[in-house]
Amino acid sequence: MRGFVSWRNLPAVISLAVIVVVVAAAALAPWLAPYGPLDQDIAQRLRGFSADHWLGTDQFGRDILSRLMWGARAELTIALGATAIALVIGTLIGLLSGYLRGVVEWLGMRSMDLVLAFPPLILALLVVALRGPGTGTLIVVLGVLFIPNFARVTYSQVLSVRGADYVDASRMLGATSFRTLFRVVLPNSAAPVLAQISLTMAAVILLESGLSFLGLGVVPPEPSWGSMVADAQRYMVTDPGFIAISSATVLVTILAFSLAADSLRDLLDPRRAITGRKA
Amino acid sequence: MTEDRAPLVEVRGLGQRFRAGPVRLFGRTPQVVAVDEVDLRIHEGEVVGLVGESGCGKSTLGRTMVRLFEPTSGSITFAGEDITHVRGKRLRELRRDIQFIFQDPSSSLDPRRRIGSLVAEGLEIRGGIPAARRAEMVAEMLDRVGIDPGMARRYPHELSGGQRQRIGIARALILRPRFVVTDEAVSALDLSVQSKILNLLRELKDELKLTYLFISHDLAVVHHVADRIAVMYLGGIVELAPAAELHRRPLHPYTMSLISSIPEGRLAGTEPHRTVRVEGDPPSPVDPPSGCRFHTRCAFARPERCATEKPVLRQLGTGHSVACHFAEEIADGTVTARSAPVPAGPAVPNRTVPDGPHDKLNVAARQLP
Amino acid sequence: MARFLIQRTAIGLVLLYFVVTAIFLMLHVLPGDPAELLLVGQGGTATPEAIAALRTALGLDQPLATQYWDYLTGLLHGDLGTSLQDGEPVAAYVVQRLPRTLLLVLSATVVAVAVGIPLGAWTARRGGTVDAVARALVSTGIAAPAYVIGLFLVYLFALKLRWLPSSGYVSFAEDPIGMLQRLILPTLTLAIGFTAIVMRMTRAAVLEVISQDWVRTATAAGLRSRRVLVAHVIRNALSPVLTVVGLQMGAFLGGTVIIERMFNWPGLSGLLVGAVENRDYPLVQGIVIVIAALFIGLNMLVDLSYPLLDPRGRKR
Amino acid sequence: GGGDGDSTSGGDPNAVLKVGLDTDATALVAFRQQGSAQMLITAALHRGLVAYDGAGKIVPAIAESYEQQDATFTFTLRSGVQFHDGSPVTAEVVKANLEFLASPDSAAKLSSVLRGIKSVTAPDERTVVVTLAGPDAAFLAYLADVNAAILPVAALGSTNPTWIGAGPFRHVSVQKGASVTVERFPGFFGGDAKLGGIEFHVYTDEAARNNALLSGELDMVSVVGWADYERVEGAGLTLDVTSDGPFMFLTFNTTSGPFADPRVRRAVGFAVNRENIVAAALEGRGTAMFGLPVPKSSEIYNDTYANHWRLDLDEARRLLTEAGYPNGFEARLLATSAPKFHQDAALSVQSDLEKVGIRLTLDSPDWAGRVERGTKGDYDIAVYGSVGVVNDPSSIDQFLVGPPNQNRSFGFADEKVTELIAAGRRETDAAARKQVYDQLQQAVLEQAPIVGLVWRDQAYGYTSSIGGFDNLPGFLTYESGYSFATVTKG
Amino acid sequence: MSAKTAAGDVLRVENLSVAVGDTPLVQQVDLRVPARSTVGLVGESGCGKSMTIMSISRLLPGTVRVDRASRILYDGVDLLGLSERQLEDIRGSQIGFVFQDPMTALNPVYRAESQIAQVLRRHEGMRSGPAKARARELLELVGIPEPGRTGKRFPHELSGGMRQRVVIAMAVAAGPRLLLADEPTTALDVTTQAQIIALLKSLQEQFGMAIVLVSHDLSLIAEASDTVSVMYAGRIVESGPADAVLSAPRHPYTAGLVRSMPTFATPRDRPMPEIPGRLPAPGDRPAGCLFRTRCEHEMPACATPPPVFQVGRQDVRCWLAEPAGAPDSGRHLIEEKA
Ligand SMILES: Nc1ncnc2c1ncn2[C@@H]1O[C@H](COP(=O)(O)OP(=O)(O)OP(=O)(O)O)[C@@H](O)[C@H]1O
Ligand SMILES: Nc1ncnc2c1ncn2[C@@H]1O[C@H](COP(=O)(O)OP(=O)(O)OP(=O)(O)O)[C@@H](O)[C@H]1O
Ligand SMILES: [Mg+2]
Ligand SMILES: [Mg+2]
Repeated sequence: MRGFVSWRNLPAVISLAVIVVVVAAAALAPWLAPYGPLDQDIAQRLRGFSADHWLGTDQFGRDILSRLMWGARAELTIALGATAIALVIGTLIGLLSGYLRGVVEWLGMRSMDLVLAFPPLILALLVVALRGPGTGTLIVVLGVLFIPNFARVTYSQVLSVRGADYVDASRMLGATSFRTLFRVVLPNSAAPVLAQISLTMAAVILLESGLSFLGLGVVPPEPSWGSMVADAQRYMVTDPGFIAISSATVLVTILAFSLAADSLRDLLDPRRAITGRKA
Repeated sequence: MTEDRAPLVEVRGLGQRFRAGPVRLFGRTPQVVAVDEVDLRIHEGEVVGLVGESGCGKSTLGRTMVRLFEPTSGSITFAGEDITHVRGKRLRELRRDIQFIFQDPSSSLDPRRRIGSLVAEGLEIRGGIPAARRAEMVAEMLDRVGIDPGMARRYPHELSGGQRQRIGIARALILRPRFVVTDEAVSALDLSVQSKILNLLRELKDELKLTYLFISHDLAVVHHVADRIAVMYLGGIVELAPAAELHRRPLHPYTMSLISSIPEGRLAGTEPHRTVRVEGDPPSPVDPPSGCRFHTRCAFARPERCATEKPVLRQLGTGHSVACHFAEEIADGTVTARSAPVPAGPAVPNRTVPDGPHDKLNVAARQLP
Repeated sequence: MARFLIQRTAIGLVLLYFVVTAIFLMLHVLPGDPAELLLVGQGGTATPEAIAALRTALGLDQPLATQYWDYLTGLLHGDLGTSLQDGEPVAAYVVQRLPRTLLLVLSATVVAVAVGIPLGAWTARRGGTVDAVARALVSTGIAAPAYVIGLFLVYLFALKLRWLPSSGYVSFAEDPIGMLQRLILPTLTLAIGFTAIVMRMTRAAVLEVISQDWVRTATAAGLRSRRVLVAHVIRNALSPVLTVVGLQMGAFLGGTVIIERMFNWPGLSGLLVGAVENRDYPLVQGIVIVIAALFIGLNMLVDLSYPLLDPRGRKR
Repeated sequence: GGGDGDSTSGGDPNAVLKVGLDTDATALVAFRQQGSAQMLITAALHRGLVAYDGAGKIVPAIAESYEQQDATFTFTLRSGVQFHDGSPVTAEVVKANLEFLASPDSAAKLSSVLRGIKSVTAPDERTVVVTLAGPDAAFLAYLADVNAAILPVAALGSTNPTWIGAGPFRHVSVQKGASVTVERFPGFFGGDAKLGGIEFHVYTDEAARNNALLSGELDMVSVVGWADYERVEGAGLTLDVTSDGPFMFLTFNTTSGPFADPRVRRAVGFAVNRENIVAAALEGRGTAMFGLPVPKSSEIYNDTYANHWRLDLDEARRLLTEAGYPNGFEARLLATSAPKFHQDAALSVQSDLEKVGIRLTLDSPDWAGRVERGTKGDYDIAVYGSVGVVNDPSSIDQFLVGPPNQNRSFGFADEKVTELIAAGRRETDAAARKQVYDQLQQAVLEQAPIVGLVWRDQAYGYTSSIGGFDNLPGFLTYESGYSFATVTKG
Repeated sequence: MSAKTAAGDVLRVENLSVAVGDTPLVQQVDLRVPARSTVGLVGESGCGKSMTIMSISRLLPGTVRVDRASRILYDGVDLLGLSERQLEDIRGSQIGFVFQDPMTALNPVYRAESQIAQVLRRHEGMRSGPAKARARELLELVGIPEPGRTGKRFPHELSGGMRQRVVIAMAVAAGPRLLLADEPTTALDVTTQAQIIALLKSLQEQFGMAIVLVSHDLSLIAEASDTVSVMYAGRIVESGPADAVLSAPRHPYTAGLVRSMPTFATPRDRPMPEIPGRLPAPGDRPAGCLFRTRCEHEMPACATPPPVFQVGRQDVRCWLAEPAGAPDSGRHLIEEKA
């Protein structure tokens, strides 16, 4: 294998760099952010780029850079939280449905159909109306919405893996079903599931920003990217910098996560990783 | 063989059916009868070969015998114990004594684990062996099958096909089983590698006092390895004979056709034999023919009997059994092939190809730049 | 086939039942009283008695179980109920809005398919720089939130260039050209991400198929490369693309709120959001049922089409 | 109103006016709804006994003339007034309407203010005599509200929309949540409208609405987004602004918690920076409100009370200390996610009150949740926005007394205030009335059940081809639909 | 330069080298295919058989490059010099191709007869109807019973043997003069295998085709071909008449292969003869003679790549075959092409 940093891997490298920057910004926001994310200075509202406020200020005169950094926290918390929920539950459902078959399979996959048949928007609307908007609510809603994605990917993976001889080989050595499931089937089904993680992170950020745009997102004044774009939209003509910066942040981050997913998929693709004879 | 000794493994009336398609609420769910009432006894230290066409149920029989499948009918006895339906812990314990070597060395090795850990897995599951001792045993076993123990940290894809098959063998044999089913263990390998693996299996057999069921579609390979050979057709055993005898005196028309299909070069050293060709393709196991399964393709078939009555496997000489109504008659020539044996394979209609395309072809060829 | 249809329909109905029940329960535990909202929601000062009277008139004072039972029996008779706001039949609203949502979804689908599939196949075939650039664009298309795309399109085409109306809807009968003009921007907004998805899927499927042996067989038979691509590669790559198209269309059915708002396109999503805001229970339920039924039907269609695309699944 | 004196006569008599509404006219069910969008449509479809003219003056409508004698009003109906379906508007019809409005469970918007109607008689076809329980200075003003329109008897109490009226336009079609189309009603008693018809389009998205106006999709919008004033004016469109109509204020849960103490409420009054709210929530398109929601034009306007509050953090802290909260406290601030400016105003308030130690957590449910919490008192302090029903001083009543609702502070009840309100309503003598209201204002500022924040500008925007439209002054801005009867296009 | 040497040759492959990047997969392969004859190409997996015959119709994967010095002369025309479009006219119409795995060689979404018909439409200019009719005739020709019904089936509804017949029908549909068959029977059962080989032979007679038959099965090649070339690690190590090469192999590798082939004559009580070592991967093929690391006869001369010597009726690339004491005489030396 040649070095990771190569022309071919450029998208992967860039996306990784962006993710690192976003994560760092989120993690170090309390120390790096030049201003408090909630500090209003209405006299300085909508100032555009300046030496004091590199990325300008919003309608309350809050520093956009600082809010983007703190917003990254909310964004990543939600993306990670929702993805974690979806990953754990979805993978488990997919794994059990694919491996155990029968009733479990039927129930597992039909319940996923149910989630899918439910318009995601209405689910979000209802849960937000019920629990009130906020990070926790969003994590739950988005987590539930993405369960089927993981369940289906895992399920189809397991279906193809469970027939493989090495699964039988493991059983043949006296492995318990549990061991076979988690030591053999799961690791071998993992590659597309892992790629799905990054993809889901991207999708969650996208959806979260959409929900924030509709006023269903993170509770103000806590910063979130989606609500920042929604705010900025009102000043699109007068303050194009605000919308440009905030929507570019969303876009670039989502892009980075989905490119990372692509690269991850390629990287984990056994057909690429395992260079043996062609079948 | 000495029939009086108690066999190590015995299957009786073993049947294995699979669902062919989704469960139907109304009517019968179509089924594949992959293995149909098979009787087979394998004695300690014996190698029984199992040959037959693709899809005839060899692997299914092998897998059912090692309880990778739950049999749908019949019984399996191992060392006097009825293991037809053992489950859970007892089944897992049984895995020590009964092992399986898979056909495709690349798909039967978990691509994500190092070969050392693959070979050690059986020991690990079995438990009670300290890690250090395990590593030692793995090294010994790898060495035994001809793999440098230094390669233990490699992944399967970094190995050649022959090496991978060795890992499969090492993994199965490290548990010191008494009975091993090898399912086409050498079919995927090249000629020069194949003989090495065959030799290895043979050595290990002597050394570890193994008993094998050796599955292969290649009669010549089986002939070299097995003491007795069972010929399978569409789920059932049609002939069972000592290896040395089968190709010399095949009794079942299907066995004859199998031997006839083998290219001349491989038959070197055998007496001249009768050329018997099968007709058409194997019928579908979903809807197998009535009576004798083979009658639809058999050149000797007598519809009155063969299409209605199912022949049973019957002894015809020492250790030689056959499931054919007319085995004796065919052998002594009383029953002859319906049509003269087709010399050149399929009936090629005797029609001439119009000259058109050829002329055009030549013109086109001339016009090439 | 018939068996398959019956089985799928049965499963679909069960799913639908669960959707109905879930939505019913969720709605009724939501804070917000429809009767109160109707009377004081916009600054009125109705007396508690008046609110109670309205609640009775709307049947909201019945026990939940009764309401649920009544609703289900109504449904079984094909009655989606009436809106709490104005007593109009829910079905009428749905009939009015659904075609517009479908119009939007279908036109976006047509664009996505017509552009995405050829482009996906082409980039997969070309490889190299074309492929890399296309992949970057595709990822951007998928990553770009619809509202950003929409804002940009409106700003450019409606406000700056003044080529197209910024928003609104007129019926085709009324003003065919006007309708088409108004369809363009929302369609594009929806279609950009969708096209990207279709393209990505096509690319992946084509790459998968292109290495299949039968493609080599076709090439070895001397077929023209274009024909190999169309008749053998793309033809065999359609199944996964269709799956994605089906899923995405399903997602659009109830998920185009932002676009509907942005372009003031009176579709189903907007109505749904409004209905939730007003706690118009029957209306919400009716719309959700219709969307879910459509979604299930769409999936069924997609499943039904697999055997058409690939005979291997046909008989079993 | 800015459209006064427009003498663009004529226009295209077949022109269709396209109006963008900022909210959904959810349902025109016998005037249960009171939203601005619904009022605009109602004003096009319906007429009451009296109406407002472009300057906000009460003018005769279905009633040709009226006489007042203490608590008795005698209306003489115009002859030949008919509903859109051709049926005549008789004294009996009017009687039925007024009785419906006055009945306690009518659920009509005006029912609480018209409850004073004791009896209605129709001595003849064209005469209606209304007797009130006592003198009511505001009675006519309420009758002029579009929500007091006279409807066909069948519509009264119906739960279905009420389309048939006696107004200048009649209903053509409706698409829920999307549009309402009306056309000229040739039998309108006030003379034919100058437009062929009006299409009302619901444009809940502010940017979409403004863009539609700017790109010529719409002729008029009911609420121009504040951020877009410059763009609208810059594009040569008319921006017709009212600056003392809708307003924002704070309400409190006065039954429990720190805000039960008037001193704490007063402290809030001194702590909020109203200019910040104007800037941040209203884009500068508003005016700070340092007293009660009494427009300058009101007869009870008093400079002293209008400038009661000021930004004085020390005073606020002093009051808090006095109330026993020297270090402040924590509480919940209720706003809503839906009209964004509620939330923005709340954010500004939150930031201001933090400075005096009141740490607020924002609760921002959707509108339905907001209404329920407001009515149930599930909050500590809340931001709200509203508008008076009429320009009469009695408009302030609904923010201080009456059944619990989100307009007023939860649980607030003060005998003196209640008494003064009743007195103000009764008093018909202007000077005496002002005195009562002065006392009321003083009492209210003392108790601070509500704390005024800002007046928010309310602008109609329309193209230059539109003539004859009037944005009615003060609280009457949403009654501006009356002028659709005279609007011309082209 | 040597196109004229044998007028009867349909195909001459000269000095064919194929590589991926810097890794040679096939090196300096020569192959002569006389008209109407069958040329067998044997060798173990990965030795480059497929690469060799795929380069003939230029079906190599994109990453694989053919060396500039190579020539592939079909009827005297160098195929390597043709444009893709010109090649498309030759493929299928003059050079037919049969691949190893009939399970995957047919497009699963088209009926058997239409897959054959597409070739006819392309090369014979036939319209859909007549093409299908002709396709059914071809199905009959390749021994498919009830061609009318079978032709309407989809590939997955056919058995492996039937599918391979369909593939063959496609390959011969336009009456090619050369048929390239890459392990056409490896995926099939023994009984079917024999049928397919018999079919190929009979078609060869009827159509007058030349066949290049690739296989790893020595016995099959022996039975079916006139001449045989044995490949090892990307090179042809021995070639000549089939009976000569397989009954009296001159190259140690060929000899080893022949010995390790299990037959009924192989003694059952002794181990199978083996070839020590393993096939080198394309990247680490030894310098000099490719086989020397596994060869029991290895000698100092083997460090230099052996040229081709003619011994008896076969050509052998082994120093053992060098006529005694005359390494430079060049008498038996067939010129190495640079
Ligand atoms: N898990 C299964 N489910 C359904 N049918 C099966 C299953 N396994 C095998 N079959 C069917 O049972 C029959 C026997 O298959 P089996 O694999 O035992 O044959 P085989 O003799 O080993 O063939 P091969 O030489 O191709 O390996 C075949 O028709 C096959 O399709
Ligand atoms: N696309 C490719 N890129 C790189 N190397 C390749 C590629 N395809 C094949 N090879 C390598 O080229 C060598 C020759 O391959 P080829 O397919 O010609 O062998 P073969 O003799 O046909 O073997 P088999 O019997 O397995 O078909 C092998 O070592 C193989 O690993
Ligand atoms: Mg098998
Ligand atoms: Mg090959």
